[in-house]
Amino acid sequence: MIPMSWYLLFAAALFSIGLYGVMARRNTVAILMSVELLLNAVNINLVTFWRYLTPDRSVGMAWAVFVLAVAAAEAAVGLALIISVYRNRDSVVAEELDVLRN
Amino acid sequence: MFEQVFFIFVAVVTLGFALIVVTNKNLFHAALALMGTFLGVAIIYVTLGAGFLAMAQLLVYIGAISILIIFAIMMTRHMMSAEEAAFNSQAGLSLFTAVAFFVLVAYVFISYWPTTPADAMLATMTPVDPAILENSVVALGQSFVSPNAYVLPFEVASVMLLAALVGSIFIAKPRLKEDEA
Amino acid sequence: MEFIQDNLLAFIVFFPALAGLIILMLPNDATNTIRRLTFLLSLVPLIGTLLLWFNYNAEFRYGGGFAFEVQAEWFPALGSSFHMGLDGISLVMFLLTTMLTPLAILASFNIKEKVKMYMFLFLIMEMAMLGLFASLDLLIFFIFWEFGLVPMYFLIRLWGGADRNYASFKFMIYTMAGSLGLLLSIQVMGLATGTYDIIELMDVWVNLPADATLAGTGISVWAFKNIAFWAFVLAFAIKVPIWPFHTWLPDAHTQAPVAGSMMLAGVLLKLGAYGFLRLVIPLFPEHANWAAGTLATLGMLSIVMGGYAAFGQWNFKRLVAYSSINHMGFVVLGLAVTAYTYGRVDTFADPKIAGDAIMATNGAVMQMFNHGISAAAMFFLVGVLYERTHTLELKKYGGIWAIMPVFGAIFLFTSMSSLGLPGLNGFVGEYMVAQGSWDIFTIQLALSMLGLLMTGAYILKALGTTLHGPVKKEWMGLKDMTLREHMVIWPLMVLMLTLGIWPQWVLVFINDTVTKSIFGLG
Amino acid sequence: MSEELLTTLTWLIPVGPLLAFFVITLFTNRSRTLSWMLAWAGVFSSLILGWTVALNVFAEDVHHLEEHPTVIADSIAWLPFGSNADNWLRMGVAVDPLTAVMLIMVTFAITMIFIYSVGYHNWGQPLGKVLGVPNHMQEEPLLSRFFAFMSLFAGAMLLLVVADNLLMLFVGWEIMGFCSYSLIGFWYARDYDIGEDDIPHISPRKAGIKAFMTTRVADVIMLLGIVFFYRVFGTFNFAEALSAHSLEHAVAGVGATALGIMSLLLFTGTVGKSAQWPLHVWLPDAMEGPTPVSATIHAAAMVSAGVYMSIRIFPLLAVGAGPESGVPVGWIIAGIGAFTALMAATIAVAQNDVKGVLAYSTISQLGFMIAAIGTGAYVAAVFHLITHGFFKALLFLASGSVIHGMEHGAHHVHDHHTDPQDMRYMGGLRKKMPITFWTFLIGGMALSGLPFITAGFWSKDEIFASAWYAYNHEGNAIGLMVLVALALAAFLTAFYTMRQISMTFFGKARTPLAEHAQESSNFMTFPLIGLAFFAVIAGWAGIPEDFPILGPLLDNNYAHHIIGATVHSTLHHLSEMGLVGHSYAIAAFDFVWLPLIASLTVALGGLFFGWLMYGRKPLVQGQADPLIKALGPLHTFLNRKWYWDELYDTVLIQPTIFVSETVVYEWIDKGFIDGIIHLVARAFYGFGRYVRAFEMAVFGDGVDWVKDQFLAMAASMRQLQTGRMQEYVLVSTLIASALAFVVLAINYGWFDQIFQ
Repeated sequence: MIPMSWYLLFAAALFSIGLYGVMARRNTVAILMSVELLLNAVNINLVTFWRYLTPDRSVGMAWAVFVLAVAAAEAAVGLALIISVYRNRDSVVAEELDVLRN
Repeated sequence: MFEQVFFIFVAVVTLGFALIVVTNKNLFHAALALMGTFLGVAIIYVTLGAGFLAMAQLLVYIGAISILIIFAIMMTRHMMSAEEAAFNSQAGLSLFTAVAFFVLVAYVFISYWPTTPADAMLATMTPVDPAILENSVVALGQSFVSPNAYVLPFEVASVMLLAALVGSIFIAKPRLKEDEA
Repeated sequence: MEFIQDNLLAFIVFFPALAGLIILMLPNDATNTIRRLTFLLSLVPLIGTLLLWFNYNAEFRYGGGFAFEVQAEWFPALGSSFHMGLDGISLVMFLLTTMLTPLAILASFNIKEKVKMYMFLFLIMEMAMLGLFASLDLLIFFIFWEFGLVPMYFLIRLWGGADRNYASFKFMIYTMAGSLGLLLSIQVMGLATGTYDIIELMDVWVNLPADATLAGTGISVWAFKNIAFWAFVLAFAIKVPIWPFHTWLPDAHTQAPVAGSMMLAGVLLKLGAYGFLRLVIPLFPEHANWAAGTLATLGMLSIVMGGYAAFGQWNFKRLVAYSSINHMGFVVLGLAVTAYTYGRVDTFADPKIAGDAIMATNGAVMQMFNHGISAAAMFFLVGVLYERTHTLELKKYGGIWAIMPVFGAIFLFTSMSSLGLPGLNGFVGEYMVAQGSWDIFTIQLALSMLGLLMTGAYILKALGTTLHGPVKKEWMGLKDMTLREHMVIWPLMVLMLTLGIWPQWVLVFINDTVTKSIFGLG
Repeated sequence: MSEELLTTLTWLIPVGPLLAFFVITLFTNRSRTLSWMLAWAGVFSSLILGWTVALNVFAEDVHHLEEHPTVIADSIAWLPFGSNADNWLRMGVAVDPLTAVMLIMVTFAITMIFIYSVGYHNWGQPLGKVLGVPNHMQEEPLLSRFFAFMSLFAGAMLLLVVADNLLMLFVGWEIMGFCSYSLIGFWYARDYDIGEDDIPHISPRKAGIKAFMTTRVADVIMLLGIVFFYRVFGTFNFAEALSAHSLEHAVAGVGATALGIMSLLLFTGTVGKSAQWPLHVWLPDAMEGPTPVSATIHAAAMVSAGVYMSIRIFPLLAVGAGPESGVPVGWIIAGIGAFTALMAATIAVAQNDVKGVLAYSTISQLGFMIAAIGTGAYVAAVFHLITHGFFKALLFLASGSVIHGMEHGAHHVHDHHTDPQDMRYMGGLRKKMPITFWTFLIGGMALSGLPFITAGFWSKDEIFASAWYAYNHEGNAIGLMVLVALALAAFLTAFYTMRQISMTFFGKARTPLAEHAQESSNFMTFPLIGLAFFAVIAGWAGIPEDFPILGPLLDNNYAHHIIGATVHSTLHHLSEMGLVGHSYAIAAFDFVWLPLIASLTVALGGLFFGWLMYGRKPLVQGQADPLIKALGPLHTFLNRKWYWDELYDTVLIQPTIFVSETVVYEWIDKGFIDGIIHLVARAFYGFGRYVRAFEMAVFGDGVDWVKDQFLAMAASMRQLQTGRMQEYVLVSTLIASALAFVVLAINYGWFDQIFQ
């Protein structure tokens, strides 16, 4: 039998990796992928807590599903953004995208 | 015993894929690794007894999102030459931050929940009769449509998906000439 | 039938707002589309009302009470619910409103600028008026009451005549001042009784022990009832308008666009009288009874002063506006009889007094309906003339009949209805009010006959100065009425004649409600 | 004929003309010919129906009639009122002998008028160009409108006659008022250039308004009477309300005095409609309408309606005037009638307008009837009403024909300044217009009461007789007063009739107009003949049986038996209860010589004097009216109609205008009420200005200061905003982690462990 903390540690690790990717990658597509990792980590936590603490209620599952939906939407929009930015600026490098400066 | 070994194996492989995702220069490979990660997470779901989520994970992430990402990569391919640097200037600090974060979170978890399998069950897992786990998917479905559960978030989510659909189409559609100046 | 019983009322009330939104979505420059579409959409409530009319069945007619009731949770914390329903009186008012609105819209096809906004305001105004007539909850009532002001204000403000700022401002301030006290008293009433439902209030509120102190407030019931009564009376008296609160009316009418005047005189004035009948008298029986004499005297003054003032006008529109005051005076006189007889023992004891009560109340409502029709028609005809001559000075007219024969004949007919010629609708209401108030308010009635005399005087003055006399050069070659104008005026004329010869088809509804619901007789 | 059929026919009597009105107005108004034919169809239908019904009523047995006067009665629920439909207000028709005789007279007169009008408006001549003014010798362009109004008028009159209740009567009554307004003002564009030698006419449209308003004064008061009537009797139906039983009940309820007041309120309506003093002023000006027709309306039909109404409610008047009542209703009614009769007769003496004379003679004759009612002479009043209807209609039509002839002359000599209605410019028309002359002569004789032949003699004699009876048997002073006044009036009547006939027809033509006058078309002459016939024989229906020679000859006083039957039993019962005077109840009475002698002398005397002054040697051109010399200043007074118009204008009309325009509008509304409103408004404005200043000082600057500070801060902060989202993520995560670390440290007490 697997202790709950193992799942949590695994999720934490995955999350940190994703976090690192989000902070460090230059390519926006890569950043997007890292974000997907973050979402997955969160999902694992949700499901874990559901399974161990409240198996008789479907809270965790439900929210996991919502996260899933959000992830899908996020991916779609994010990629669309990337595409259009690429069209307009010929670049997908995050550092160069500083329209928000000052 | 077997379970734990299996879990550790899967976990390690998954994390490895994840690391590839965030480190590999070649985005295409990174994307493939991402698919691997997703797969691993799906397996984790299965070990947690959430078969439904595992299926969803496969369909949505591997089936849809990864493919989407790969398309995006292909559309922007010719810039993704392997020569460029993969990381930006703040990579080092980022690494430190990520590790620090992990340490903190890990410390919290470990200090709260026992890590040895022996007494783990007694401490954490709430007893539940298998029937409920059998019907968990049914319960989930009902909770989505029952007014005193998640019908509202459910609707909102659907609206959001629609918005995302429309929005992404709008954003990604080719601009007219005069906008390109 | 089920559907009708359940939903149609709310649908009719809110359809105009929906239609307004549809109109808003049209492009600004598609004026013709906007006009025609607005007209067509405004026919829908009329059809719905006709449905109600023919489904308002004997059960309600002979049993009293409210038909087509709609009740929904709205503001449970305050004990206010979205409660609507119709009895004979409000049904008649419904018919009046839904019938006049399409005609008014048709009449305002000649509006050139900001057509979309104009039509939108019109539809919103219709919704407000319908809602007020239908509402059985004080809060709802008040909301619609205030709601009705806004479109009218803008109609005058934006499409009015030269002096429109003054007129619209006066109109707004006057009415707001009136409804201020109304709002406060409504709130306190709600606090005191814990309900805003008019039907419940008619029981709970009326039976509050006079010596008790209001829940939540320090004041005694009796003291507050006095305050509230006068607040209500003031609000509605300004709206009717009763002399001496009438001076906003001539300005508003003179400046308002033609269709605006039609609705103002046709329906908005009725809101005040309706408020008296629906709220003041049932909610404050003993006060009403005590103030009936004053009310009757004020009504008499409205008739007489209105008649004289109208006769003194040389501005055509202003003359017609004052005629409204003169006619609404009869409504007030009839309501005074209602107030006097309502809930009195001898009303039930003596069949003759009961007869007076019913006769006068019927007459008041009938007069509301009749005046709505004839006043709207009069204002429309004034507009027709103004559109051609661009003047309202009676002295400038003359000899129009020879130039516009058809218009002349129609105008003669309409004026006669406004003058109260027997055989046309005007007479029925006036006669019934007179019949009912003879025994109770003999002096006031006798004096108001002076006003009736002046009615003839100013109508003939208007006729004589416009139609008659030798033809004037400047009016040569004026066009006679167009098809659209005929479409507006003919329904009204048909109603005038049918109501004058055979008033039953409207009066049975009123009579049954008045007899059963209001006086609980028979 | 069967009951049902008769009832249906009665309903249909007013329908024809009303239908004609609507059809003409809505459809055929473009075709003048079609319109007048429709109008004719309408009135002819009423004529046939009316006479059928009436004759059926006459056929009834007299004693049966006296028991049940209402032969035909039918009604429908009209006005919903109260819970059960039985006590709704009802509208219906009823025919009793009174209605029947009215139907005979009204339908016939109106039909004659309709026939006449076609000729009068020169149908078939070239079409007139100008709208709203008389086009001499040209077809009236508004003929359709004219006949539409005429049909409406006829319909309303018949509605009034067959009405079984007061309210329906009032409806017809008012509609007629409206029609007379429209018809008087028919030539709405006509204006007179003021400054003629004679009294300036007022323009037709003003005359119309005057007529409507004057009668309306009476009508609003009558409306009070109507509501009072219903409140007391609980019904409008004449037969029910005015039955002996219900009247007795009413007296027990509200008292006879109240009934007296009620009858006076209602009688006011008659005063207005029948142009009695003090509301007589409208009728002479009503002559401004299209000559014969409008004039005839105001002679034969409409003004009769007033008297008819008083006769309808006669039992009520009788009770009101009865011994129980505290109001001298009898005196008031008889007084008004007698005074009006006398006054109007004196005025008529000094008029020069051929129609003016007739107008005042009408007022005077109506005074006769009212006076008769006042003395309780029911039958006499009705009888005179009928005969007068015939001969006065005849006289007006004839005078219209005269004017028409004069206008023809004027047209021929192109003289459009001379007034074709002024008798001083006529003369010698006997030769030119023979038919008109003879018919006019018959009418005139009837008016002046030429003994034994003409209708007027018998009806006047009837009035005298009953007045005398009231005085003689009752000691009722009213009778004497009435007798004397009416005798004088009758004398004057005969006199001015003779004067009129002489000035118009005898002697030589005094102007080229009269020179070239010519007889009118058959459209106009035929009705004259028809009416002339009845102007003679109508009187023979009322010859007392015991009248020497003639009485036995006919041996039946139809007037008494049939007309009297209407109220005979009611009044009989009432007098038994002591509610009405005896003279009111009596229908027929023995023949006495004195009143006969009186009427003989006044009639013959008047005619003789008139002949002496005008007929013996008729006026020649430019000769002044001998009466001017004879009467002196009095003549001017009479000629100016006792200055009633001037009096009313200063006392009533001008003050009303002042009150409306200045007092009520300017002073009360604009000055007082709006003044207060504006005062309040200004106060609020002033207050608002101070508040605004305060705000500017305090808030305005303070707010600005705060705003500046924030702007400065923002400017400095802006440096942080690099726009690189990855930096944001990094920083935020760092901070978050740091915070988390601190929290943990506190939780686990690391600091304590460190600083131990």
